[in-house]
Amino acid sequence: MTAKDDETPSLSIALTGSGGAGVITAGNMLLDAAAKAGCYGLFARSSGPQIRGGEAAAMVRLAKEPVAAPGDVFDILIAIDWHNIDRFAVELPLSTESLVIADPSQGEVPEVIAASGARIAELPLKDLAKTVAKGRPNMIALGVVAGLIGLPDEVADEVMARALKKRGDEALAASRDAFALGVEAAGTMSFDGPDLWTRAATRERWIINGNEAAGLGAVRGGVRFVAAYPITPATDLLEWMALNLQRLGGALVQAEDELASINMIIGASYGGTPALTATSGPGLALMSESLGLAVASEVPVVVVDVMRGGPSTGIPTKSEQSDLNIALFGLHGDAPHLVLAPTSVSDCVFTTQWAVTLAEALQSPAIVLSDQLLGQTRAIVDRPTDIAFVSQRVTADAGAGEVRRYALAGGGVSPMAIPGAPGAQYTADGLEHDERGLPSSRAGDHVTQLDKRAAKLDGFDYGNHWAEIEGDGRRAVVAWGSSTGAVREALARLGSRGHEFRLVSPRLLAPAQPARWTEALEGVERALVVELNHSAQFYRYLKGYCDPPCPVDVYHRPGPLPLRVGELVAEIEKWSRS
Amino acid sequence: MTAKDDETPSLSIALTGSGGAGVITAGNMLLDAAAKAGCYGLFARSSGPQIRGGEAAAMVRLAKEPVAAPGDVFDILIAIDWHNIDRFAVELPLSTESLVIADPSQGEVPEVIAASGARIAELPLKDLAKTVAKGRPNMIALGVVAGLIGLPDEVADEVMARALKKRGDEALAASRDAFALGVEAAGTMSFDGPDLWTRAATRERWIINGNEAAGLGAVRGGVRFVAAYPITPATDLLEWMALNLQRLGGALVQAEDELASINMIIGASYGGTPALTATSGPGLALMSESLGLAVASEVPVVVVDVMRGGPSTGIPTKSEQSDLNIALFGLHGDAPHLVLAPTSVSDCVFTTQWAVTLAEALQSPAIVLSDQLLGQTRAIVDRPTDIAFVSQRVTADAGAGEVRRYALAGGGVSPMAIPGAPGAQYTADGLEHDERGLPSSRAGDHVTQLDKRAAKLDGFDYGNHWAEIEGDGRRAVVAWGSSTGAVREALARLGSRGHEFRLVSPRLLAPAQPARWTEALEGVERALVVELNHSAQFYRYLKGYCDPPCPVDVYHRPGPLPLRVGELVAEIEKWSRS
Amino acid sequence: MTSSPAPIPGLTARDYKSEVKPVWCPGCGDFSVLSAITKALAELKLPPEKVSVISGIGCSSRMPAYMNSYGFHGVHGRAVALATGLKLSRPDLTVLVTGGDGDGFSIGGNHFLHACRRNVDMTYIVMDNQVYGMTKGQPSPTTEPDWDSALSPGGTGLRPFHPLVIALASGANFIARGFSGDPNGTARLIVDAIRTPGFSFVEVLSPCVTFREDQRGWKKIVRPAPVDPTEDIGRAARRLMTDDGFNLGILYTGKRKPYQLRLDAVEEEPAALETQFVV
Amino acid sequence: MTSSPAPIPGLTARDYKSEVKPVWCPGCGDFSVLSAITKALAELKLPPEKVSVISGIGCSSRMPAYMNSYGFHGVHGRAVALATGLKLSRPDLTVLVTGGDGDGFSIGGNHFLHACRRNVDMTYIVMDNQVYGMTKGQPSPTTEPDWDSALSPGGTGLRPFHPLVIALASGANFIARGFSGDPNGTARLIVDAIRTPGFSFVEVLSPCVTFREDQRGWKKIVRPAPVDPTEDIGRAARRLMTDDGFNLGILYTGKRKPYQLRLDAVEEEPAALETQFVV
Amino acid sequence: MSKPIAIGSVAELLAHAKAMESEALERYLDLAEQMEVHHNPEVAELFRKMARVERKHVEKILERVGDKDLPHIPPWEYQWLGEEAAEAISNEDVHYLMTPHHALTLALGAERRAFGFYTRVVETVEPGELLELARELMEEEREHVALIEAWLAKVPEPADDWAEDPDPPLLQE
Ligand SMILES: Cc1ncc(C[n+]2csc(CCOP(=O)(O)OP(=O)(O)O)c2C)c(N)n1
Ligand SMILES: Cc1ncc(C[n+]2csc(CCOP(=O)(O)OP(=O)(O)O)c2C)c(N)n1
Ligand code: SF4
Ligand code: SF4
Ligand SMILES: [Mg+2]
Ligand SMILES: [Mg+2]
Repeated sequence: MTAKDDETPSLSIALTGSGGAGVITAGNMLLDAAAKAGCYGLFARSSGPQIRGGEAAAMVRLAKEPVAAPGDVFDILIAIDWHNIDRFAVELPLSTESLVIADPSQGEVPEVIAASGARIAELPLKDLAKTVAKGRPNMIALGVVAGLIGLPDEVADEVMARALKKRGDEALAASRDAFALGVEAAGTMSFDGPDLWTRAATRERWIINGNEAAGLGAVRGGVRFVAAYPITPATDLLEWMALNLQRLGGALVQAEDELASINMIIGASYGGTPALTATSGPGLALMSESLGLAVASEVPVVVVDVMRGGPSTGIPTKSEQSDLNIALFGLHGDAPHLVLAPTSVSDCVFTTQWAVTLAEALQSPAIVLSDQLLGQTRAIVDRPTDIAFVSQRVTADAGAGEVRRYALAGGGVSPMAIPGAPGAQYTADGLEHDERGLPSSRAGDHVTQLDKRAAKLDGFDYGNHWAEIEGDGRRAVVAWGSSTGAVREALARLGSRGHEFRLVSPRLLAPAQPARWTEALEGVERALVVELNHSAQFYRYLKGYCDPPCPVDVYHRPGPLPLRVGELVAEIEKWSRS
Repeated sequence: MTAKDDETPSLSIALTGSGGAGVITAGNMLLDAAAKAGCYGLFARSSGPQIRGGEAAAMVRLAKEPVAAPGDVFDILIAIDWHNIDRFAVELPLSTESLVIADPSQGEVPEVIAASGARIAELPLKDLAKTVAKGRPNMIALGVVAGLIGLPDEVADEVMARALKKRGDEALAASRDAFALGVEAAGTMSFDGPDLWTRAATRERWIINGNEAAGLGAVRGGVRFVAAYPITPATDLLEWMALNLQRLGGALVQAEDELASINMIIGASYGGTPALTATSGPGLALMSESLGLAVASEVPVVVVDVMRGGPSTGIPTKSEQSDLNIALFGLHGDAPHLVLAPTSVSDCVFTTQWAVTLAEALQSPAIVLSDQLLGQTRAIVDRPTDIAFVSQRVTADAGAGEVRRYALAGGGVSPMAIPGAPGAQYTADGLEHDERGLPSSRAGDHVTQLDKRAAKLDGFDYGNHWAEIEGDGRRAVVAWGSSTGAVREALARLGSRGHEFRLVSPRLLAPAQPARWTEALEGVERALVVELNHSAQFYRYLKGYCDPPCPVDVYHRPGPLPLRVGELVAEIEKWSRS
Repeated sequence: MTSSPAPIPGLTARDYKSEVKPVWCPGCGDFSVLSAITKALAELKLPPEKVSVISGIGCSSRMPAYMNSYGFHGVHGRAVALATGLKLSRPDLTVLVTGGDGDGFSIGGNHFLHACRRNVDMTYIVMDNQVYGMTKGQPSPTTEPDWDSALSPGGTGLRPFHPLVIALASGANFIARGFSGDPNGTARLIVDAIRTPGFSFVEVLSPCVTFREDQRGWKKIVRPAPVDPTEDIGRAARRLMTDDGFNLGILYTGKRKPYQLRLDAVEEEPAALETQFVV
Repeated sequence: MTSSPAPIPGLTARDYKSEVKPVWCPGCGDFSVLSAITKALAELKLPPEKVSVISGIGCSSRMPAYMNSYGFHGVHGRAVALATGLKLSRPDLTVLVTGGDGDGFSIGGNHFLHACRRNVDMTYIVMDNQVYGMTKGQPSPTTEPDWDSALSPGGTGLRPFHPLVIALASGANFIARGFSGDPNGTARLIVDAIRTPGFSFVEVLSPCVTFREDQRGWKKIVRPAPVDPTEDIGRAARRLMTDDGFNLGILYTGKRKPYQLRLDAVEEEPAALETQFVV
Repeated sequence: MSKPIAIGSVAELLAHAKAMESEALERYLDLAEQMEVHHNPEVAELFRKMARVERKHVEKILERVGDKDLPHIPPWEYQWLGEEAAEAISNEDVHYLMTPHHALTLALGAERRAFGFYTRVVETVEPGELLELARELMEEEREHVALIEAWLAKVPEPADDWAEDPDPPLLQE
């Protein structure tokens, strides 16, 4: 068993291979089976630039407790082949306690792997596969892993049966046979891992990725209209919506570009239908002019930005938290709006639902900063709880006398007439306007409307949802979005070594919450911001918008590699001695 | 004479009227004549939303010393009519010492004007005009003003002759007659103003507005290609360029939209021609995706953002400093680039020229934050000095062996091959890439290229140009862009009351200059940021990117009204007692 | 407000106008387009609250504020996209888009193309004055190549964009040209446009008297199209391709089914989607 | 690298290819388009350094990296605008734009329209596979209405965009259709396109074997256009309007003068502009 | 069916022969590269082997050419019977999971096309030096066909699920 005593008992397994080797499928099946066997876990993947037949790595982490970050090292690496392994070797950290299973027909274990000092076991996966009719090496590999980690046979069988239902009995038999061969082969290897199997889950468990979770949150929040233009890594979210909205009496429209998609959702929302789009950095940039329109005309819309490596086209398939600046400040003029970030894969449900609710209640655009890591990591999680938010869009009743669309009453939220309501007609406008919505360039109207739009966001009571705050140390670590998972686990590990830390993970990033930030850091001696970008964006933001009650430091680096728990433990330890 | 002893001796004159009253023409002529008579001054205008025949105010300030902000109150207001005067009455502050000249045929002096307690003199402008063949009330008004302020006759005559050259002798004679009637009428009024006439200017004087000045700076910097889409208040800059580039062997292309214009200039610059576009907030927002491309592919381009009131379409004809955030942070991903702001109308020449030079030398996009106030104010200024910057684009020599477009050497600036150079072919890319420009998603390449792009900007020696720093008080006022002028004059006024202040006006806004900011505030007890926007954007930026050596406060408010010297004197005095 | 006689009672064009006074230059063709639109709506007896008028930025795009229906004065070039979102999610509303040649064919060109193709049931009225009025007289895509202006001294040298041909080529279902000088004729075109399902495009020649004085002469040039509207796309193409821009009337009507979302299909609750995630 | 024989010496198509190995799926039509382009350049004997290949984002837009000329892999949809700036300021270069149907006709539709209209001397080659390859198979503007995909379950229901008609309607000066399965014929079209002054548009049917397996069957459907290229725009319009998308060859050539800037007019120094400001 | 062939001289025929072999060589190199990028080493090596063979053919043709001046023929004016140089495999016919059997089948098709091409020349041209040369080249191709046939016979047929990839395509930019 490789996990040190202070580590969350878990197992990290990587399968690599290329050109149709099927490691992604095998990885997914491993996660599915493990979930059935009662454990938590994650599945992420990495691949080369080819659309088809490229090199790929399936990276699975299984644990008794919920986990939200990759393990520090892989306990098992099973390679169907080694093609271009050096391209993502850095994503596959190994230690001397790791077990590497290699097919000798694929040549020597590459130096980048061997250098780790991991134990190497040879297994002729390809040849073995040939001994089974229609046998595939990936199923043998799955069997090997199952055998090594003691995955109960019946769950693997269940999963294979489900996955191969469409392909027929023959395919299923072939898989079963190959799997059995793998299990058998595992018997010849020594491996010592934690026992993770407790079949009886107390609560309902889901397997979901952040993109699906955001989609579910959106429809829970009431979204019934989506217009979008595909872009990695947001496309899966859109595809999920396209299929699932149909069942709810909603629909998705593929727009000609992002300029169209943002305007389409503004149009739909103006018409009374809660509306959303999803995109990534380049698309968000294109939307910024019209997001300003939503601010000025006070039309609620939600934009989910599934962040990827930037700038420009950047690294489309990898994660980074570098769109914070554009999300906060990318609109011209003084344009207050909402920015939120989900703190985990399953929190994508809650945060997106909350974003829709807030947008509707505050008649404001909301940007949700998810990222590739959250969006495309499949995680085993406890069923996210149902929340029914009470607030909703305030609409103008027909015939309630003169309706001033941009009236100053109501803490800045003015009742919004929905087309069709008689007697309440108005013209929504992106020009500065007076309370009735008529264009005005008067200083008085400008300042009152600017005040109103800022005040409605600043004055709202966001309750406890604004952040996750855990622990009670004299030192605090502040993380946001997908970094939260790795930080939480790092703090837990440090906690079990006797160092207590406070975790502050704000879910609501804008409007700035200086009072809450200060309160969250009350009694803290020193705080450390952790984020995955090159220019320490949240750290700068915090300093600019708040006078923190304690000195604040930052640990940040760009993607594409996700933050690792071990890395953070080391950094935080170093920092806590400072 | 209305100016108090501590005030810069100056005269503020407003002419109002509508529907072809010709107040703008008269105002311009007043400025031209005053310039010939040896004084400094400014001309700004304000008008209603109509394209033609709307109400308008010509606002002129004349002074012995250079001035950069409107006067606190108008000494003379001459109204050809009062149509919709309440729309911009707030722009026309008056005091009991002001002289208001009104045509009784236009009805009572409106309450908004009369309430100031100003002296009212009646003059039947329209009727008088009828007494002259083809006489126009605006020329009578001009004559009145000239008479009141003692403008030497011959300069007015020179200016009329030039302005009316094309319209023929009859028109000129009519104007002269009307003007003379005005001068005569002035003789019947009492007015006591400073004597500003010293015909012998020691240095060459220009009349120029900030849009022309930015254009001149651009061509001095080497710009020979402009692609743009018209937008208020940047259109005049473009029109100036269209005409003047022709004489330099350059050209302007009208693009189909801002997405096209930014890409066209990136294309031209990639081909070796320094290139620029000008726009305002909505256009800048549309350009942000492709500005990221310029960052990632390291292609120099310059974007002049002539800011107007925001957000969204906002207040297109009025000034505001509210695009700082989008200029600094509007790009997705970590995308370091240059942001500069001219500190006065005539500094638009220098700052734009410097921006072009820096962009070229650093292979980076540069955003120049001008605004409507700078862009459209015509000012009498000393001839801006010629500066020949030495740095320029580093190009790759043909045949110099292997050319790595994005090589890490040279402080981050890599020689750039220009299409046509044999043997140095490469592909510029917005995807993350390695040193050769080949797409790469490796962590190593990503971090080195991010480092390189940040380092080339951070490591450059910007010399003294980065800011204007004046005075030596224990308290400092930090202003940027068009606010500088009003702050400078306010500090001068306070200075003459014995309060010394330091003025810090950074011209280089990004990359952030924490060391220089700190140095500039060395020895200062407390600093005040002054800016014209709703959310205190520069103040937040300063705090986020620097640990100032002293407490920093802020005075900020949105447009559309420009900051006034008296307003600032009051605010700064109040603050300095804090 | 100066005293003025009360409007005629009953549902007339005036009931579709708002209290807001247009800032347009006197003589601008857009006044007549406003008349034409309101007359058309009165003729169709559409309750004002069931009509939404969407626009971008430009003189012509100021239209919504002058009407008593719902309106959205959006950003430059994006009106058609905004209207698409509205109409798709609110098929019960009558959606009009109004704007200018710069807004629609320059910055908004892509949405125009795709709206024709998408064929959502709405009516797009472009007040074509072959100039950017609002920004003080720059050439638009429909401007003649030799029209001199400060931004393009000596003219652009570019072939004018032919909106009707593009509309046809990209799939608009109803294509007509009107002239502001004939508001009643234009009202008729708008009535037909609204009645025809799918994306209807009406170009209205609407002089800009301030920057294109010469357009005051249009009234002498325009004429009814010499042949009847056609449903044959090939013939229409040939005819429009050689059209001089001054033939008025309906030039093409198609029978393509409008694009609609199936919003009323199933109406499950979001909870029903959860089974897909359960382990 | 395993040992392999050296390529033939001399200026051949291969000299226009770079050392970078394409990431395209084996079988993708884009390989043949690369061949066709490099053959065309070899035929024209253009020095590689005098050629610039500009693209946006998409599988097809990866082209520049695979060529030994200058290249720019810009952002999605903006290649034509980028190329316009380059060519206008550097008339001495041969400028090609390469990309896909999504890049060019969806997000890039407006630049396509205006590039045709502007008629700058360059050649735009679109590898049309009627799908977004790079983002895993979503419908593009040229996709059939009933093509099922995850983003548009059951199909979009939209009329496909007809690039050649739009090119004609908006003023392209040379319009042709090629097929990747015939790289030599396509090379010929590209040679003619480059030689023809003004904006030349070449649509190359280029199968996406990964998301549109069915397109492997295109080779059986394509055929040379049954009639000769025409210069008559009305006839061309009618012909293209009813074209089924599989006629290969040059379909239209015009004689419109390309748009150029007068960059060599006067060459004064900036100082000469200053007199206009002097008091 | 097949279009007439207009080859009027030895030089023209040699130009065709050279183009045919060198395009085949280039194509095999390209395809080998494609297979390497898509991790099909077996087929990649096979294509490289084919390239080596073609390289020899090119050399042989070059020997025949000696210092003769060959006419320049634009790519589209070669008299191939199909779209491409007769002996080149079409880019469109490959698949990343293809087996050696597929590869050899394609190679065989190519050799057969080459043979067919020369056969057609032989049928079309007047007797003389040109015909002699055409016949010689035809015979050579006949040998190549036989060679590949023999080779193909030794390679196992692909399984019926050879094209199956359990994993979905990977999304990019
Ligand atoms: C993104 C953006 N770019 C530019 C502008 C400036 N602008 C406003 S209206 C307009 C052109 C209007 O022309 P047109 O649509 O023909 O309307 P018209 O005024 O002629 O009726 C322009 C360029 C803007 N508001 N937004
Ligand atoms: C602004 C922006 N939106 C979306 C994307 C995602 N994207 C990349 S390529 C592509 C479509 C490519 O389709 P096509 O141009 O037909 O090229 P193909 O891959 O089919 O050759 C999309 C939507 C992007 N890179 N940038
Ligand atoms: S500028 Fe032209 S388009 Fe605008 S209102 Fe005046 S006449 Fe009409
Ligand atoms: S996905 Fe389609 S278009 Fe892209 S490389 Fe593969 S086959 Fe070509
Ligand atoms: Mg117009
Ligand atoms: Mg495509």
